[in-house]
Amino acid sequence: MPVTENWKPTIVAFCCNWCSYAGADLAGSSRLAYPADVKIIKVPCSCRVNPMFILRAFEKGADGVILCGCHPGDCHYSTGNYYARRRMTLLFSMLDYLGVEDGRTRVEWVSAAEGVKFSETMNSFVEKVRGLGPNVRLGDLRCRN
Amino acid sequence: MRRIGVFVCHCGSNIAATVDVKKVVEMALLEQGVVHAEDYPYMCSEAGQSHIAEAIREKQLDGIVVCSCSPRMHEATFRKCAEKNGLNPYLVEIANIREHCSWIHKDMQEATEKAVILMRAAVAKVHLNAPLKAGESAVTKRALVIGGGIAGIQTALDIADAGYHVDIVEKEPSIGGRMSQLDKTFPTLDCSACILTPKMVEAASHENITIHTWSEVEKVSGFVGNFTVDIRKKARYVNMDKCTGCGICQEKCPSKKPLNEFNRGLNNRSAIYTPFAQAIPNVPVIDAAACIKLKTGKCGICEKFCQAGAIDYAQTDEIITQQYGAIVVATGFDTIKLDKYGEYAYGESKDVITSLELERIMNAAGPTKGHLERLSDGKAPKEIVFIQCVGSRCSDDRGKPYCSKICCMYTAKHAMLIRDKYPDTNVTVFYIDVRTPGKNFDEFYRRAVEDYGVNYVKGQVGKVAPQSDGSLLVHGVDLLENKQILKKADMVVLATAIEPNSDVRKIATMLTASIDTNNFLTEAHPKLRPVESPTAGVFLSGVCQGPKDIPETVAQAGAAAVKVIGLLAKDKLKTNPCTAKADELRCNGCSQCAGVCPYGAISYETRQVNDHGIREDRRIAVVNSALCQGCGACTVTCPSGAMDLQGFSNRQIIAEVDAICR
Amino acid sequence: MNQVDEIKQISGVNPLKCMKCGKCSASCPSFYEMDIKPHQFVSYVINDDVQALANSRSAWKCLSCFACIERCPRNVQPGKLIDAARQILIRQRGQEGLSADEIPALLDEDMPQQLLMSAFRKYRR
Amino acid sequence: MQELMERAKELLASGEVARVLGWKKGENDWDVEPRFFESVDSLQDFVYDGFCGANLSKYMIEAGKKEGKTLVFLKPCDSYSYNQLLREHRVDREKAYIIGVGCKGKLSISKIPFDGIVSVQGASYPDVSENLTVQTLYGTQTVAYKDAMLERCHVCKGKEHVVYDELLGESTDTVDADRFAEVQRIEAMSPEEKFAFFQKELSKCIRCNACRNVCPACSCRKCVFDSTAFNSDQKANTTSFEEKMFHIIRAFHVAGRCTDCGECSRVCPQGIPLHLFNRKFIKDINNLYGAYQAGSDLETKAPLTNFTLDDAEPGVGRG
Amino acid sequence: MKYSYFPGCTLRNKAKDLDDYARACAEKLGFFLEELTDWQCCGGVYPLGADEIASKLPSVRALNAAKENGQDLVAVCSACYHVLKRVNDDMANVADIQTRANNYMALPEPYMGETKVLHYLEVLRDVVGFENLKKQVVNPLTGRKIGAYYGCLLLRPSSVMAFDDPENPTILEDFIRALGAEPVIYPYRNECCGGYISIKEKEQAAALCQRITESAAGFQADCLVTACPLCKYNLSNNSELPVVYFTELLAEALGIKEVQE
Repeated sequence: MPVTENWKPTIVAFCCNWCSYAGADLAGSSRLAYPADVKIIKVPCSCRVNPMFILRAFEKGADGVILCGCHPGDCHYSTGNYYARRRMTLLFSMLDYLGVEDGRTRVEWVSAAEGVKFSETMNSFVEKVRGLGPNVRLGDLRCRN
Repeated sequence: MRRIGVFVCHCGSNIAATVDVKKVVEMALLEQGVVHAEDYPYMCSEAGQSHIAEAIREKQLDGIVVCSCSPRMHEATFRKCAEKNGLNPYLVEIANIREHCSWIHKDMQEATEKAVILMRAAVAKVHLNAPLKAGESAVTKRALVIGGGIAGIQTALDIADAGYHVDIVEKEPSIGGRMSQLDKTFPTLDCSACILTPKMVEAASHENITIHTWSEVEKVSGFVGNFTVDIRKKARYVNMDKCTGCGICQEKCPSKKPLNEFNRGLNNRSAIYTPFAQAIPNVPVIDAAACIKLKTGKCGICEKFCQAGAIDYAQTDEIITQQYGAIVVATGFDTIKLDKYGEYAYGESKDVITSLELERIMNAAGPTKGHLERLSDGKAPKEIVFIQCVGSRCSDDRGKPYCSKICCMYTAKHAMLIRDKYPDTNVTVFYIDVRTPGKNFDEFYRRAVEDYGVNYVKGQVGKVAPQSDGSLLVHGVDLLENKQILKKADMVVLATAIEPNSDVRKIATMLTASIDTNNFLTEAHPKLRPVESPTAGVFLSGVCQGPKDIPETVAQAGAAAVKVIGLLAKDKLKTNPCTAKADELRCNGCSQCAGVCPYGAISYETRQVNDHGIREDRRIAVVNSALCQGCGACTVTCPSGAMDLQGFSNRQIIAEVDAICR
Repeated sequence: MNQVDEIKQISGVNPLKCMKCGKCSASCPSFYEMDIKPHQFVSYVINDDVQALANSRSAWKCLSCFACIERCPRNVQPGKLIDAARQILIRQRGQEGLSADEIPALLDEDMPQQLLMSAFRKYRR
Repeated sequence: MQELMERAKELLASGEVARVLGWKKGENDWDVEPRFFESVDSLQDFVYDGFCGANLSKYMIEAGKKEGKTLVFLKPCDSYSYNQLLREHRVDREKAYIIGVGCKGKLSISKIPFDGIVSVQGASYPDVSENLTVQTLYGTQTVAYKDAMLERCHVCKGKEHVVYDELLGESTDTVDADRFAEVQRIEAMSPEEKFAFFQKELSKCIRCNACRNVCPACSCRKCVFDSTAFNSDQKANTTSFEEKMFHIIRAFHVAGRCTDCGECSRVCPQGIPLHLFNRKFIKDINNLYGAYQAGSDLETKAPLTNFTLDDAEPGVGRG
Repeated sequence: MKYSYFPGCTLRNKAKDLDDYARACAEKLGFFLEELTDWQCCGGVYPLGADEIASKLPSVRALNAAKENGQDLVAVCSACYHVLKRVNDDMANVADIQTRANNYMALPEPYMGETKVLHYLEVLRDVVGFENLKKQVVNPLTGRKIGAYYGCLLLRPSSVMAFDDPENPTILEDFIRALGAEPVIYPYRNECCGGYISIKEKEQAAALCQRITESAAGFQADCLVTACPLCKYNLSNNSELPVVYFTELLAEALGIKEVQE
């Protein structure tokens, strides 16, 4: 798929309710802009995010998926993000192994106080994904040659 | 098919100036199942809510999407509105088109497109929302306070006065904590014991307070309103009921080697001891590591002399189990270890001491009976240097990055007391900043300078060099004069950083309360909920949450007590209905989910299931919805998708993903 | 690259971390030989006056003893700044603190090779 | 083999076990299949030789539902799978009598590079030959036993059984390759090469589910790909992404549980090296969280239900 | 036990004693120092510029040679030890330096900081063991009061050197004790003697040395011991107190060096 100038990526952001969603709210109330390509889905905790959700997003045409949770040690449920960290580490490593560009997936820990970090993270992530162009490898790609 | 109503809020111009709300309404009506859509300037207002009520009635809505501000603002408002009008509150979803859209985008078309997508995702989710009902759980009307310092004592007294029973668990042989080690308190200079002891006595004699000293919390299970706690009562080897506190045992005990912890190890105590004269309870404990009888079987002198027959070498640890509705952590602090600060020669020279050690030296019950003397040779020091910020405000790996908050004031206090009592002793304070916010605090510090002639030098000390004549050469700097200073001193006092008590990590883990990188317990909200931990039913009192002086600690202790009283006053608590639930037909019974549950909410039972006509006994996961807090860790661990989270189900989230990516 | 960025790159120091406690100056054995004191180094970088720092006596008086580096509570490590300032100076004009011609007069019988090596390394490009 | 059969007959005859789970002779030397033997007579079809690669542990889930004890023969590597099932409460140890059998490496007929194979000699236990003698329609050929071995035997976990009631027979050390060499080779490729490699392999997938059905870790009563739990039920592929999704998710679901028994690759009719997915996770787990072998014991916390405070961050060490 | 050995410029020259005794004692104590065949001078000062490669290369060559020998790399001179260890730390941890140095060196296998750099004293402490050393002493230095002079290079920056407690080191004191002498603890044993400036700023160097030696003398030290030729030169020039290399003391105690009466 050729990258046209007007192309806009579709980006799904999973945010945990306690830290990152609040961080996104703070980015909003502080008017810290980031591209409208990012759409946030609220989950109770980063550990609620199933790899299936991420692959589903790619299957349905997402160009990038980012997961935000509380900083390690700050999880509202004490341990959720530690599990999420291991799961995503393995999943992302697998995607890399399959030749999917590693810029399309990301995990970032954003606290409720880090509106600036949320906005900066989204800006840099969108920029990265824009640079990579439309997601071909994980999209509806014809595997059969 | 659901009958869904979509309500788009203008939020004045907050949303409407950037998002074309009419367009969102128009697009909403094209969505499957949406039978009603409208916009309104302030959806959260009485009038706005009446629009929702009317639509529920007239269009028989069974699903609602409000496109408005963050759910953190008004989700509760709209859920209540739905409930009042006969709709299950969990059939309401919020599309956040303010914080996540209109406030961060400038281009109207772009923002509108995004708002439409967020609306669609919410509609897609609400299609799959199930009506949920919050459960109820009873409240055990008893509170536990961990830590018997001034914070714990004050919290316990306030709760007890309100009529609820409180247990204090203190790991030392007596309550009193750090404050009991202090000589005088700032900014009034009144004697610490004089104001603390009456509170200790009051706590001990209060009919609603039970004190467990020489005890530690061993295990915590349960949840807000219903905690079950195991408390280990360590063997005291002294029968609390028989002991009269006469003290003869301590006098006669032949083992006098152990370091006196209460005096910060500056002198020794006997193997059987009470930490200090005003100890509560006034019953000694035997230090098993030092007791000759317990180590070798020979001795038994204390038993011989005890007329009350209170000595009991056969005592063992005892575990008591108790139910509580609320738990307050008041575990306090200690000073940091100074082994990484070799440049200050602490440990090398006996005359380099910490401020807390100075506190004991100044105290009449301390190792020098209150006389200011050098520990090396017993001489009165004529030149004393105080060094501030030792280990505080350090971003290297040696110290703590935070300000310990109390040091500026207690150093001013020490300087003043010394100059007052020993006018021919000179006092120099090396400081980086003098921080004295607090009522009458700066005035206090200025008195030290102006009335007592304490020499404040702005600049940190690089090295303390013990000299062959027994003096200490302090290598400092005066930044205002731009001079290096070599100051010969007889004694150096280090304002050592404070850190949370070393047990706090263990306790936090038991309580699933979170702690920050410095081991301070995290509050639920730094400004609006400063005495609650994010874990429901766990409250914070005193320095365990962050550095504090005594007045602040007492204030927070009272605030924590009020929160506990507010909780215990309720008979029933509503529980979060967004809990995990296992599908018995999909569950493998593999136990992986229980492995990641932070609340121990998952158990397994073998029961007969009917799987499409096949009846068989299966091991099935069962979630205790009263324990489950709804994090969802189990749902991802479950390979078969049997474990799902109500309110955030797999299919709901997938529906949102699909709506966003379509 | 401007000099501020250059000195930050060479030294790897972030001067903004300094809280101005003065522990570096309290520790410095060369304090009285220096015109610009160790705790002042960061200000020169922050105020975009690296040249003054490079031209200072301090650049030649620092003993590279790392006392300030070891004791700095903020990981600012002013000793690295002065070392970097000297590097900038030496590189920029071929300025040298020691010329080969001076050497014979300075030699004595016991002088270890190490001293010549390090003096050259320190004073010359 | 005779020894095993005798012991099975003995246990069956004494009533100690109600049935025997073993391998049954097929039409050809290499067509061996798992089978429950309910009587002493039926055991005449029992076989144990170089072609008995099939891992019987998963069948013990079904065996647990039957009356009485089942005698099962487990090779060393199979015993890991059984242990893993035990820890997940999927099998009933009380209802199993486990004979740990020796293993000298198992064969893959597809690794014998001749056409028109009629019979293969030299794979009989306990006396396997160094070379296999292969009768083909076009004459007799020989191939080294080692060269016809399954990939997994070249990287064998070892000769020890981790669970058994008794042991019979000797095992041989067959390791002559690095278990992670192939994974490393792929990791070293450029993203384009990696993608091309997996695209080529996965394009062969016909979604027959043989890998899933044989996998001892894939023992869900209802697979997510057959259920509506995620709106993910797939009968026929609607997008070709689904193969990839299936294999990634399958590997993820067994991550930390997969014992690396290699059955998935053994049974794939299309010859897709499916173990490369599982082994990638195993390698990452070993590197990041410390060496872990699923099924080696019943206590150690599995890597994905465990954590340390300073685990690696996602994305670290990539690209 | 065999080690690759980096003697350094001064040990082949003015500090012959330091070198000869180090080798002889090693043999006596059961370890061997194999001098690297083509070592180049380390430069004496750690090249601080993070953007400079050339000045780090001699160290990288030595480190890589030790790696190829499959041995740990031992230095006796404090400066060599300091420079080698710090460059090694860069090669292990600083990606930019790693890449550029390797690009330049074009080794068959890139050098990534694999070599372990040890000071001779560390071998005595961690491999031979001071207890063991004590047993091998034939001429115990009983009655001698010796001040250890550490200087800067062995200890700082401690984050990289990780040699001993930077403010309160003990290795030399333990060494002195093992030889039967009494260590003298004095506060300036880790303060700079001004070695680098002693070529041009003699007065300043003298002042710094005096502070150190007077402090040691005040605590009744009868001599100072050091591992650094430059410290020895500088201190000896500016003090009455005798200054010796630690290997000399070692040789004396082990009976290798003739005791001069």
